[in-house]
Amino acid sequence: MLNWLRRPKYGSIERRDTPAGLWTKCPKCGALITTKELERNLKVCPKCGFHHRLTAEERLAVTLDENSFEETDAHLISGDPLRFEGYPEKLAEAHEKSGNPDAAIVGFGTIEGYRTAIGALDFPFMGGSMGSVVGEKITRIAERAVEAHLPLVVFSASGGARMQEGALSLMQLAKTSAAIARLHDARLPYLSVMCDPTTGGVTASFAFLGDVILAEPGALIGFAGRRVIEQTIRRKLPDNFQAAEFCLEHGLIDMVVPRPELRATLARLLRFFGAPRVAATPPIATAGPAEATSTAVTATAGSEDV
Amino acid sequence: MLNWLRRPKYGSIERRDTPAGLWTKCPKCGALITTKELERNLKVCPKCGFHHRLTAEERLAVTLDENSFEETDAHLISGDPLRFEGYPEKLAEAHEKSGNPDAAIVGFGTIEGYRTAIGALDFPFMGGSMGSVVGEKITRIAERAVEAHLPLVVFSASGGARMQEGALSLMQLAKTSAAIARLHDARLPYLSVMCDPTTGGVTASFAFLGDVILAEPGALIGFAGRRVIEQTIRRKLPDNFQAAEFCLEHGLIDMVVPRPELRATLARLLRFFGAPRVAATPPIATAGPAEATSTAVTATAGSEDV
Amino acid sequence: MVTVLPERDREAEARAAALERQLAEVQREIAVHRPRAEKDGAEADVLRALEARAAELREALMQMPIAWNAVALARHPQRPKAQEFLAALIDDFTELHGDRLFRDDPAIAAGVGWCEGRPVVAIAPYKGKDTRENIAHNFGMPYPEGYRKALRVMKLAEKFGYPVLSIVDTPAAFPGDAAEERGQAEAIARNIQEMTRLRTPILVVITGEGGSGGALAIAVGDVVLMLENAIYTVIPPEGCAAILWRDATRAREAAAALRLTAADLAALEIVDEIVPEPRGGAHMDPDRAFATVRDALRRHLTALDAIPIDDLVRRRYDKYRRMGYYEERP
Amino acid sequence: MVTVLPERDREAEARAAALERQLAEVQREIAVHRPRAEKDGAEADVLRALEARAAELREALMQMPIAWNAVALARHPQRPKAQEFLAALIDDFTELHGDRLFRDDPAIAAGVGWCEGRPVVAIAPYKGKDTRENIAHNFGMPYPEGYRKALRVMKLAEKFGYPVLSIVDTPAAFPGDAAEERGQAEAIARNIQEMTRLRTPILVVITGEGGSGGALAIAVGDVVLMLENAIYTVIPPEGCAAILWRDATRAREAAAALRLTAADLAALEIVDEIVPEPRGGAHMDPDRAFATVRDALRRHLTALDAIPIDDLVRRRYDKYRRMGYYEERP
Ligand SMILES: [Zn+2]
Ligand SMILES: [Zn+2]
Repeated sequence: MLNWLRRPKYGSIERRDTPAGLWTKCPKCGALITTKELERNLKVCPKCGFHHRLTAEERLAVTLDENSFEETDAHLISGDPLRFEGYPEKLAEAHEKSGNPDAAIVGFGTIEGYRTAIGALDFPFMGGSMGSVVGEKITRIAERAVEAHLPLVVFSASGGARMQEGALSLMQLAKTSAAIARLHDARLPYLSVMCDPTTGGVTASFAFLGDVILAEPGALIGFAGRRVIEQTIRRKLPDNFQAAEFCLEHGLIDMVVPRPELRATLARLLRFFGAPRVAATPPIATAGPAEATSTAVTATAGSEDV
Repeated sequence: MLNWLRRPKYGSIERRDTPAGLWTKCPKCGALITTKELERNLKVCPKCGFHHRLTAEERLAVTLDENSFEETDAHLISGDPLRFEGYPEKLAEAHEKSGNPDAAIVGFGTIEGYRTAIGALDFPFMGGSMGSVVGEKITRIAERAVEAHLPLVVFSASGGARMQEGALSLMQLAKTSAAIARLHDARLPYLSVMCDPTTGGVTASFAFLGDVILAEPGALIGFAGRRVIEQTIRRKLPDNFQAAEFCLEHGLIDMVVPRPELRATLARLLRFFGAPRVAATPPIATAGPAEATSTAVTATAGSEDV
Repeated sequence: MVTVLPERDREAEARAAALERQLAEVQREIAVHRPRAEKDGAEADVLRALEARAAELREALMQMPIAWNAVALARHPQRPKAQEFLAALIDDFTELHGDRLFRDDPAIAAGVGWCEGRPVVAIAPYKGKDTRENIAHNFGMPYPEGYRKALRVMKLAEKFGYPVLSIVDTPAAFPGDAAEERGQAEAIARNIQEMTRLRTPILVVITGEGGSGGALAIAVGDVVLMLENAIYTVIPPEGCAAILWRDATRAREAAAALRLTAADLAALEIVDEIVPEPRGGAHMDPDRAFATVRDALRRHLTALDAIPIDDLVRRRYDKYRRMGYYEERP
Repeated sequence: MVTVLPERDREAEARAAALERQLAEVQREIAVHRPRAEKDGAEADVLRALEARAAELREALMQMPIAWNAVALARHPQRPKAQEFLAALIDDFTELHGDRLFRDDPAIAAGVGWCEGRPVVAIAPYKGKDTRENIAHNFGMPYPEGYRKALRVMKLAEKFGYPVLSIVDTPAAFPGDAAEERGQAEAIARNIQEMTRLRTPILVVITGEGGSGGALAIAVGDVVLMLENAIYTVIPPEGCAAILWRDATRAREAAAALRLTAADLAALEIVDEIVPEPRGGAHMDPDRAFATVRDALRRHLTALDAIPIDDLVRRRYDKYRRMGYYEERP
């Protein structure tokens, strides 16, 4: 786990100074980068451009204007409807590891002053898998966007549906897609951002239903897993298979946007699609030589640890 | 020109006995068939199944119930809006050759008792090309179908837009497509039947906009011509390129229906889509050992020769 | 929102596991005795007794209320295929082909016909009866163009206000590179979304395998029926076992854990009604299975007739809106 | 319905043909004299005189009111490309990619931005500035996926009620086997149909070549502007000549016969307004050309604002409904 934006309890986002002398090794080019430098660069490798994964909190922090995030529906937690062996333990472990109660954070905020509903999946929490809580949160924020007449931005990062909730997790595909349909019917914009990795049930529902679909460079995007496909077709797949750039070429997504430009791109699109502008404030975190001061976005609800 | 259904003047359809001893050579298998036998077989080669082309009148005759056809808009004739060299002469020649004033016949009729608006392009008239008259007739019959709350069936057979009317013929693509849109908006069924050949501007407008798209076996269906494509890609194309069966495989049309089954298939679809049934009468012409009696479908308008 | 499922019948599962162990033991003995019996007729009576015992154990196992029996029946090679249900339920069927974009997918059929005297648009993935047919129909695993064809005919149904009847029996959307390239995920997402708001009644019958997103892409409906021994699951039991225990052979346990039977799905309120099958499974008496489905469809078609379309679409939304299980901390 | 066009200016055509013959003669002489002049400098002054004469004739030819001049200018390699118009007319452009089905077609660009302070969705086929770029953009000839991308963004415009601005400069839809296989005709027909009923204003500017159905697939609109020297034709003059006289080199005559100039198209009421170009063509002063188009767009955007959407769509239907010329016998 990375710690520059670790939040000690869910419902708030906090940034901390990094202890000097910590290094991160880039898994793509192998370069050793100080963790501080990597963080300053929005976790994009300054040598090769590799985009390290962000947690949901980090994602919101680098995207939203400072102090603008109001979390909603933070109090939803998973049950064990199937009495699936080991599931409660897995949930506890994931909560412990990620600090989150489940794999999605949703709420409202502003991007360069443009107000929007927003959601982010949290990959460290059971691979960002969509069970009932993730489905319900995405559905609720879509419904809240309709009510508030605001756009919706969702950052996806998920291995797919959550096996441990069986067919109930499969039904989250229908529930979320139906809620997104209402957003479309209300003529509100929905921007979907696919981060590494976005696969399985999340691609087969809300992630692919955006008015505009953006992706980060190199993000893995696809329905079926590489191994299953290779077993089926009995061939090796090319390296770039299911990469964001591959999807762009195949006409499946609108654009591949490097992380340092993502916030501005979203703001430009929100402006175009008529998002109300409430204020122009600086982002929580920006690329460049920012001072790592302790800033916090306090949530409106659910700041109690579980 | 074939003569079993030749009509001496447009506006009526007539069937005549064939003089004994006339033979037709099948261009596909080379078999010599008596013209009478070929006609009895709806002009499908009994040896190899090759579908000989039908004129618009023949098409209506083998499709509609006896005495059911009421022609509309028969009085429309082409002008020469561009003062295009040689066009008036070409029109006169085509009229002479085909007996038609232009390349489309439209009206109302019944198929196995199911009432429908109907149109057929006439390939012998300048290659079934769509100029202002063809565009206007298809548009009018679509509008009449909306008014009368009836389905529309169109048989296409055309080389494309009519060059001699320049951009005006191009605009018939927009006009006819708009009229078909109104039919769709009125929730009325539109069955498009592609006959050999259906290419160019007709494919790029009403022919490809059917709720259901049928085609005859072996019919050539495509936008660009084979020669142009071969010049562009510098490769020979396979024999079946742009054949109806090729289009079926590529998901572009719904079904390939041999001519002897076409009437029943259309009737089945008309029944399904709620066409009103007025009477069950025999077809004008059927496959099988029919007596070649003289029958006529008299048009409601425009039976005056020009 | 549903409540938590009752505990699994672990006692039955344990008994089934014990029976299985016994069966495996008997089979090992059969393997030892058979060569001898075949060679010189010696111990032929021993072999006969062992084989009778094995059959007995198999029969007993099939009577156990365990999920794996449904998996076996849902995948049974003799189980009536979706196309057989289609033929039995739809009169005067006319198949329509193609997505009007790329290709006609032979893994899924779509067309128009009459069901209980009503014009309906029908969808059904096709499985083969033998290897050749299975290959031709890609084992009932659609490509994106199959889903797009299905959506096209559903839009046709919407245009005319005719009900959609979707017969579901597919192990999965095809997991191939070309399918990914052409947007398998997009096609499934699009279908699911459009089905949640299609302005015409949708009836779904899960007759065999309901395999994850590939099934849901044709299975969102106002009424979802499920045959008694059909299965509906977010992941095949083999895949689940491979992930959970790195051992695909533990699929029986995974099947139990996934709660993929009709009874489970009805309890989870994902399925509206269970359609009983003839004793031993639908393949024991296909005609009776068809008749039972037909009766259920007639009932639901009539009931749906009475619902104004705006209400219908709202109800459909509300139905899926409720699905899921979570807790809310104060 | 329009009336018949006035007679072609056959006298001018004859004079142009005479000038052409003279030019050809001079060019033949140049061909004879050049090697000698290059070899030993002999007759260098003769060559200079001949070349001056050729330039004079070319200039005179360009001043003639004949259709071929428009063809030459519309295809002029220096003529501003659709992407340059796009860049000049749209502020803060964000390109969107892909048809969400098969491929992102580089022959046609689509995206969102601001035109005269209004949010608009823009479409433009891209031609290259050199061979490499031309190949990358397939010479501005879209595949079906290009048209489907365009339709997708038009639907986006409709969702938000934003005007569509389509900048048209394409010789044709790509005539290739793969394009046919993926439904070139279907894609064009679909676009044309959807554009006739799209519930948002559509403005079209034909800036260069308007090539048949491939152009119309992005050129159905409430307002269709056409640059003074652009062309719009049902068939390229070369193809027309090949069919009429089996001689593609008689394209000049065919160009005259096809009535493909802005003036002709305006007289036929297919084009609503001619946008004047700088003297010598848009490439002589691109910025002025852009500014003139921008002024016209501003005017029309404002005018379209005032029309309720139902009226707008009805007017659009009526406009295309009237197109054509025929006679009615009593
Ligand atoms: Zn690196
Ligand atoms: Zn033959």
